[in-house]
Parts: sequence; structure tokens; C-alpha cells
Amino acid sequence: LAREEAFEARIDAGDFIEAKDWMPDHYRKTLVRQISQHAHSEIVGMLPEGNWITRAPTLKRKAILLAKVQDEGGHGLYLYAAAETLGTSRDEMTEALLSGKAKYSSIFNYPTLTWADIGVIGWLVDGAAIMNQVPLCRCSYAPYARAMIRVCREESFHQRQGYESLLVMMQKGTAAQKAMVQDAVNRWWWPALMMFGPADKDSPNSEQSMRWGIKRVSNDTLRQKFVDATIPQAEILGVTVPDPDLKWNAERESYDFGAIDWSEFWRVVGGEGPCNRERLAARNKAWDDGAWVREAAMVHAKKQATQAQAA
Amino acid sequence: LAREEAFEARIDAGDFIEAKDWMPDHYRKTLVRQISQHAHSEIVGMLPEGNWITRAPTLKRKAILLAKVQDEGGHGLYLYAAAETLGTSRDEMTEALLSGKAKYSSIFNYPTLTWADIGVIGWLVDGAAIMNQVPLCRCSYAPYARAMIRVCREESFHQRQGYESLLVMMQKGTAAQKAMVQDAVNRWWWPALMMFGPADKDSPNSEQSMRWGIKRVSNDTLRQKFVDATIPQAEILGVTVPDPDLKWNAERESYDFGAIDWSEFWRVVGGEGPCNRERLAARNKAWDDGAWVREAAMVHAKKQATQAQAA
Amino acid sequence: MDAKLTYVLQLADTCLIHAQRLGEWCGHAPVLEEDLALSNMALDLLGQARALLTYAGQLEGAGRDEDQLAFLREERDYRNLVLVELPNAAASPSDGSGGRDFALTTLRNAAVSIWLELLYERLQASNDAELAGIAAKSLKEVRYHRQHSSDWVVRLGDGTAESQARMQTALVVLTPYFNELFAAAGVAGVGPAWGEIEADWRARWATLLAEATLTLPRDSAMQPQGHLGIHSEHMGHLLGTMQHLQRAYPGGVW
Amino acid sequence: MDAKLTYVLQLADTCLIHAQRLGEWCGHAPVLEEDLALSNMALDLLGQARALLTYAGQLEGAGRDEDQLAFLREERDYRNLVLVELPNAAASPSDGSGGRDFALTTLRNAAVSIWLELLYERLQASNDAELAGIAAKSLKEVRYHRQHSSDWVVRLGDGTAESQARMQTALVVLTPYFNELFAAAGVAGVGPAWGEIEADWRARWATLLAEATLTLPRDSAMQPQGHLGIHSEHMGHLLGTMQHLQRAYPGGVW
Repeated sequence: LAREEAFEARIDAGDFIEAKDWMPDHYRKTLVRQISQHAHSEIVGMLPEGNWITRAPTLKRKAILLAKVQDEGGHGLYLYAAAETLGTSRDEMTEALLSGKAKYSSIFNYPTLTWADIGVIGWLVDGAAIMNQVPLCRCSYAPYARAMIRVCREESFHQRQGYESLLVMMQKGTAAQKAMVQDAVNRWWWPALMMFGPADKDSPNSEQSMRWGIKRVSNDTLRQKFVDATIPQAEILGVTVPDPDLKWNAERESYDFGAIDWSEFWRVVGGEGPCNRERLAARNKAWDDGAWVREAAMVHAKKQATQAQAA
Repeated sequence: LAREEAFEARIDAGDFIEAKDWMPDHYRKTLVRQISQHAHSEIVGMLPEGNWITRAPTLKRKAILLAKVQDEGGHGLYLYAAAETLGTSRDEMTEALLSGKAKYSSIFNYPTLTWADIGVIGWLVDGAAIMNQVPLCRCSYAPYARAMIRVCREESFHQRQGYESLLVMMQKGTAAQKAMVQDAVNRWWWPALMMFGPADKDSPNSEQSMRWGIKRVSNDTLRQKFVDATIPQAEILGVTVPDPDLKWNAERESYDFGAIDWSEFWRVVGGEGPCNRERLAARNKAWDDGAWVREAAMVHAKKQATQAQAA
Repeated sequence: MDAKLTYVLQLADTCLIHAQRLGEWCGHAPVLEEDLALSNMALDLLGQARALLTYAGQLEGAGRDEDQLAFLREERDYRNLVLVELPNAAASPSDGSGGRDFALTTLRNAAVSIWLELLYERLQASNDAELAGIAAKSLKEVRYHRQHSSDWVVRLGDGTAESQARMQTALVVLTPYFNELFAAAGVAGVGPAWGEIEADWRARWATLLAEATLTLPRDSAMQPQGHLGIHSEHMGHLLGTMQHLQRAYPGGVW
Repeated sequence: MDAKLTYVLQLADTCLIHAQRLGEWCGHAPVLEEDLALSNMALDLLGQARALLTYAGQLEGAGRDEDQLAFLREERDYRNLVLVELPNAAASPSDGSGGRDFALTTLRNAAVSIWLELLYERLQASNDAELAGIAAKSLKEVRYHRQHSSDWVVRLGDGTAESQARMQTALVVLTPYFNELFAAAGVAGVGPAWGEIEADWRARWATLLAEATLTLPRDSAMQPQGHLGIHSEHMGHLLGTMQHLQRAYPGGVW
């Protein structure tokens, strides 16, 4: 109990917790859940974007997209590593993802239907992710905070690239390209707003996480901040968002926006989004198809070790 | 021996042999080999053309191609049936194809690289096939002759359709389409000429087959006939054939044409053509992938029979 | 878009894309007889698609013929069921023609042909003479498809342990997509809301699965929206292939 | 076509199409580290292709940039090795992205990277400064690819019985296509005939296979002719996918 009090005191003092430090079980579990969920999101997120690598419209865009998806794999890697410092192995986490036990960000259960989706994912989805993640750079668990600093830096880069690619299409593109961009915004806008999670009043886990410094800002606050930051960007771009209720509130100095369709949110979280089954099937197939490769690598390494010993 | 003499006498008299009639072993074997080889050619021939079904440029052309490939499957079916009258099962013949023991027409070891290939296959490949096959409608073995009558009728239809599709492209198409047609003719011309088999002097099996009325016209004769019939069609079409030595011989009232690259012919027959491995792999994959289906159908039929008996 | 035009396109595109997937089987079926049967089904559906697309072009009044509609629209303008654009095998996410699963194909054929049969039966009585005529002509074809594919569903469901397991797996994959079979609105006097055939379809489907000794999976809340022009990631790949020549040779005459 | 331009295109297109196939792996590799490694290799090859295509455009002098060359040529104008256009798995004849065989991919990566390393080593000394520069810059990249993929060849060849069998099978599939690695003509002062590196390549390949406990298949007489613009049936499908957007949105700016 003394340890628990000391821990709480450190948190209250704004100290960072390292892997070797004592921590309460629930703190550890909450972190593992959150970090691994984040890692899984990076991995599953490779699929909707990967869907367009073979079809990118120019070699430059193909290179940018390849590099971006590669970065996401990299984020997955160091987030898994951060979670491993808490005593859970990557294999355990992978198993939880593949069995459907672990969650990942629901946004990746929507399909990428046109090339403009790639730009819009960069702009809106990475934008929302950054908004969510910047506070995590000050998370009380230091290895996670360090990983997030790197993730956020790269995500900002991706966000700018996505926005820039939309700008090019909107400013120099054909009418068909502009329509494609608007259509993509129409489809991704609401799912992007849902990325901040349920409304604060429906978010039971938040309070404890806030107290522990794992979560720093509430869902609704972040969502509002995102809308306020994004609408001016949409105006520069020359697109509208599909929300008839959106309007500037001079009093709040902030945008009012329409009601989110929470039934859709819960349906997708519950596994019934457009791509939930396919995303999990793709991950499982990759894992199962690769079993022989991983096994062979292990057996070969053992052979090498044995030979080295014998020599 | 008396039976053999009687058989030869019937052949000499131009009689047709039916399945129930006595026949020499060698006659039977030669026929099984030839008919099954022909059936295999129809089946393997579905692959290069099937390669374009998903990409046919109009719905009409897609329908025509689908129907054509379906006809080829149908030819395969009744040729296998004709061969079965000689006491070899379809499964045995299939096994011989899949193991690489049985041959099929080498022409199908060339790839279909553009849509024009589909038209050119109709015009030149079906054209050569008909030239080869028309004499077989008078083959001494009646079930084969009857099958060939039906095959030839349908093949003529395909040949006209192929030629017509090329005419449309050459007469109404764009420059790119015309170039595509010419390129396809360049690639298929020599392989089409090779479809008549080796030069007569290198065709050892021919003599016996001729005597038995299984083969009616020699390879070189047919080849010449094909060239003479085809060149005027090429002129109407507005394409050239890739043979600098081709010229009208007023004395013979026939075209002289250049030397065939027999080393290529034997390389492809020997299994080293551009697509030999892939064709066999595709057939084997279809067969292996379908094993559970065939087995289930058999088991289900047995269940039904047992139930019917019990009732 | 005009409601009647939308209604016709939903049907037309479903036939078209269904035929496109079936065409991928050509030369790769488990037995030669099925190569013929699957091509035949594809040909019939292609014929239905052509009649319906031609009519859609007339309704649209912009001078587009069957080919311009089939090959030169953008993905969002196709109104087919997501069900028919799925690859012929599950878990080949970014593509179609790589895998061919006869279990999935057979179940889909059965599901769609029962659905088309029920729809065409009702459309025969449409006030729209053109649509009624197409329906009447097509009904005989889809009845045959329904019979043929249902026979296979029973054969494979009640075959070996392996075939039953494969069919059950495919059934679990496809079931969520069946929700869309009943999703589109009707047009008064022209054609029924798809929801009107739901009870009949579900009854027939349950009967078929029972005969095939297959187990109806639990209901899914998934809401595919192909009929509204929102497709799966497979559609773009399918269209890239299907449209290739028309896109690569603008102004071509075929 | 100009011999030098042809020579450059043969190299450029081989890098381009190889990158295209590697890109299909993204998100589907056996371990996350290989997802990164394969994307990385694709990125490097794409970079090489871009430099080479840009240079080819200059040589051609018709004002075409890397994208016009990459996306708007007809199949017959691509000069890449057939080897690199083959799908990532054998026996998915009409397509590519459906199947992914890590054995085949790994062997191909090793074979091509040894080949590129040998070529770039020689091209460093080209009288053509542009080409020499690209080669020098690319050499470090392909050395890393060669090292990484060779390690995997050994690991999988000398791993489990299953992995060895898979590698041997893939090796039998690929071997006939290796003939084309030595088929193209050289250009005096610019670059060597590919045949000049044959002995070195075969020696290195044999050494690698021996270390991987794999058996060199018998020689094949197959003569793939991608470098002359005559491809396999896979190429058209690959291009249909790769070119889709450029063809579907003429005049687009990306």
C-alpha cells in the first residue's frame, strides 16, 4: 500500500515511470491494453492504404505511399517494443489481435475506395490521430511517451503530405479529380470524428486514465479541437464537410457541429463495419501463411547456434 | 490375321469403323492418342483465351468470347466421349495430360498478350485447326468423324467471328488498334504455320495413319493450302505477315513462303515454350483444387443411392 | 438520379458484376461440366445486364449505350450488390482472380439466383413494359441457375466432412453480405422494394441449407451499400481489370 | 529504337516492375520486420526506376517524363525481364496479387539483386556519366538487398524440411526465367552485354544455393523475351492495375 501511495505521489508530481519501476497492476494492464491497441491500429492501418500502393497514380506518390505505410509498420514495431517493456510479448499481443480479442482503431474498418481516400486519410485520419496522440507524448509511462514523440513527428509529416496531395488535386486537377476528393471527404468526415471515441459522458475508462496521466485530454475536448483546426483547412482546400449543422459559434469561438451517429460507431466497434471481417481475415492469412517462414527461421538459428557451440 | 485383313479391306473400301467393331490394337491406340490429344488441346486452349474474358472491351465481345471458350470446353467433352468409345476413361486421359505424358497442341503454349490476339487466334489458329480437321470429318473411325463434323462447324463460326473482329479494328479502329492487330499477326503467324506439324519428310507417324484413313492429307499439303487461303484474307484485312520470302508463285499458282524455324517448334513441343509450364500448372491447380468437389459429389451420390434403395 | 433509373441500374450492375466474377472461373473449374455451367450462367447474366443497361441508357437519356455504362463509369456510379463483387475466394483481400473457391462461388450463385428469381417473378407484372419483358425472358434462365446451384449446395453440404466444412466456412463469410439483398427501395408501379421479397428469400434459403445439412449463421448487423454506390475495396480492382481496354484505347472501335 | 535508350529501359523497367510486385506484399509479410524490409527494397528499386526512366525520357527526346513512361506505354514497349513480372506466387496464372509465396519472392529477390549488383558494378565505369552516376548510387542499395535476401535464402533453404521443399519448388519454377538475365545486348562504351556477367552470376548463385542446401535444377531452354517487349500473360494484368488511375483520369494532376 505504501508503494501504491508512493506511485500515486510520483504521478501527481508529474514524474515519469520507467519499465523497472514498481507500478500497480491495473496501471500496467491499462497501458498494455492501450499501447498494444495502438500498435495493432498501425498494423491493421497498413491494409487500407496498402490497397493503393499498386495503383498510385505517379511514381512520386507511389514512393510517398510506400514510405508512409512502411513508417506505420515501424510505429507498430516500436509500440510493440514499448508494450513489451511491461512484460507482455509481441506474440501474445499478436495472438490477441488475430483472435479478435484485442481492438484496433475502428477507422481502419472503412474501405479505401478511391485514390483521394489516401490523401484524406493523411489529412483527416492522421490529423485526428495526432490530435489524440500529442498529449500522449507527456504520458506518465516514459517508454510510451518516448515512442509517441517519434510517432507524432512522423504522423505530422504524413498529415502534411496527405493534405498537400489533396491541394494539388483541388487546385490543379480535373473536375473528376475534385469530385473524387469531395466524395472522399464526405465518406471519411464522420468516421474521423468518431476516432476520438464516445462522448465523455459515455466513456467510463477515461477518469482513471486521466488521473494516472495516461490520458491527458477528454474525448470531446479533442474532438472539438480537431473540428476547429480542420474546418479552416477544408476551406483552403475548397471542400465542404457533410454536416448541415456545422457553423461557427462566435460566443464559444469554436464550431458547433451536428450529432454523431453513435449507432454506426458502436456497430463498427462491435465488428459489423464494412471491413472488420476482411481486415482480420487478411491479418490472419498473412500470419498463417507465414508460419512456415517463422518456424524455418527459428530452426535455422538453432542449427547455427549448435554449430557455433560445436566449433 | 483374317480379322486384320477384313479390317484393312473395309478401310480400303472406305467403310467407317464403329466402336463395337473389331480393330487392330495399333489402330485403337493411334486413335486414342490422337483424339485425346485433340481433346486436351481444346481444354488447354481455354486458358489463353480465358485470360481475356475479364478484359473484353465490349459486352458483345465478352459474350462472344465466353461463348467461344464454352464451345471449346464442349468440344473437349465430346472428343473425350469419342475417345472413351475406344475403352480409355476420361480420368485416364486427364491423368496423362496433367502428368505431362500426353501432348496438346503447342500453339497454346504461346501467350495472349493483347486483345488483338483473341481475334488473331480466331482467324489464324482456328483457321489452321479447321484446315487440319476438315479431313478428319471423313476419318475411318465413325465416332471421331461424327465429333469432328460438329467441331468443324463450330470452329468455322469462331473463325469468322475472329476475322470479323479484326476487320472492325482495322477498318474503323484507331491507329493504336491497327498497330495492335499487326503486332498480333506478327507474333502468331509462324506458330500458326507450325500447327500443321513437322515437314512431311520428318513426320514418321503419318504414313500408317494415312493408310488407315485416320489422316487424310499430309502436313505440308495442308500448310500450303492454309497459306494460300490466308494471304488474300490478310490483304483484305490490311495486315502483312512477317515473312520477307513470301511471294506468289505463278507457276505453282501458290505462295512460296520462308523457312520455318523448326528449332523453335521442337523447343516448344519439348516443353520449353513461353507458357508450357504455366498451362500445365494451371490445369493441375484446377484439378487439385477441385478434388474435394469431385469427391463430395461422389459421396453424395452414393448416399442418395443408398437412401433410394432403403426406401 | 431518377428513382427508376437507379432501380434498373441496381439490377443491371448486379448482373454485370456477377457475370464478371463468374467469367474468372473459365478454364479453372473442378470438372469440365462445371466449366460449361459457370460460363453458361455468366453468359445468361451478361445478357440480362446488356438488356438492362441498354434500357438504363434510354431512361437516362444522355445517349449512353450498354458499353459506355458498363465500362466508362466511375466506381461510385455502379449500383451492384457488394455480394457479387467479392472475389471468388475469401481472404484474397486486395484482389479477385487469384483465388477461386468453389464453395463460396456455389453458395453465392444459389443465393443470388433465388433472389433474382423472386425479383423477376414480381417484375413480370411491372407497369413498365420494358422491364416486365426483360424479367419474363430472364426468369427461365435464373430458374435454371437456381436449380443447378442449389443442387450443388446440397451435394457439397451433404457430401464429405471436408466439403461440409468448406461450405459452412463460405456461408459464414457470405452471410453478412446477404443483408443487402433487401436494402434497396422500390419504385411504385415499376418494381417492389427489395425488402418485399425478404421473407420468401429467407424461407427458401433456410430450406435449402437444411437440405444441405448446413447451419444458418447468426444474423449480422453489417450494412453493405453497393446499391448506393459505396463498394468494397474489391470493386476498384475488378473495375481496373474490366475497364482496362476501354480506358487504354479511348475512341477505339471493337 | 536507339540502342542506348533500349539498354536503359531494360534496366529501368526491370526495377519498376520488380518494385511493383514487391509493393503487393505490403501488410502481408510473414513478420513485421519483413514488411519493412520488402517495402524498403521496393522503395529503393522505385528510386532506381525513377532515375533511369527520367534519363530514358531525356535520351528519347520526346518530352516524356518518368510518369509518362511508367504509366502510359503499351505493354509491348516495356522492356523488363519476364522474371520480375511473374506473380508473387506460382500457379496464379491470370493474376498477381492474389497469392504471395515468400519462398518464390525471396529467391527472386536474391537472384535479381545479385544480377543488379554485377551490372551496376560494371556500369559504374560506363562512359555515360549519367548512367555511371545512377549505378554508383544504386550499388549500395542492391548490395544490401543481396545480403538481406541471400540470408533468407539460406535460412529457408537450410531451415525445416517444409521450408526447404518450398524453396526447392520455387526454384524449379523460377529457373527457366533466369535465362533472360543474360539475354540482352550491350552498348559499346555504355554498358556490357548481359551475357558478360553470366559466369559471375552463375558462380554466385551456385554458391548461395549450396549454402542453402538447395539443388540447382537442370538447365532450361526457355527463352523469355521481356527485354524485347514480349511478355508473359501476367504483364497485362499487372499493367491494368498499375496504369489504372492514369488511364481513367486523363489530364489529371496528382
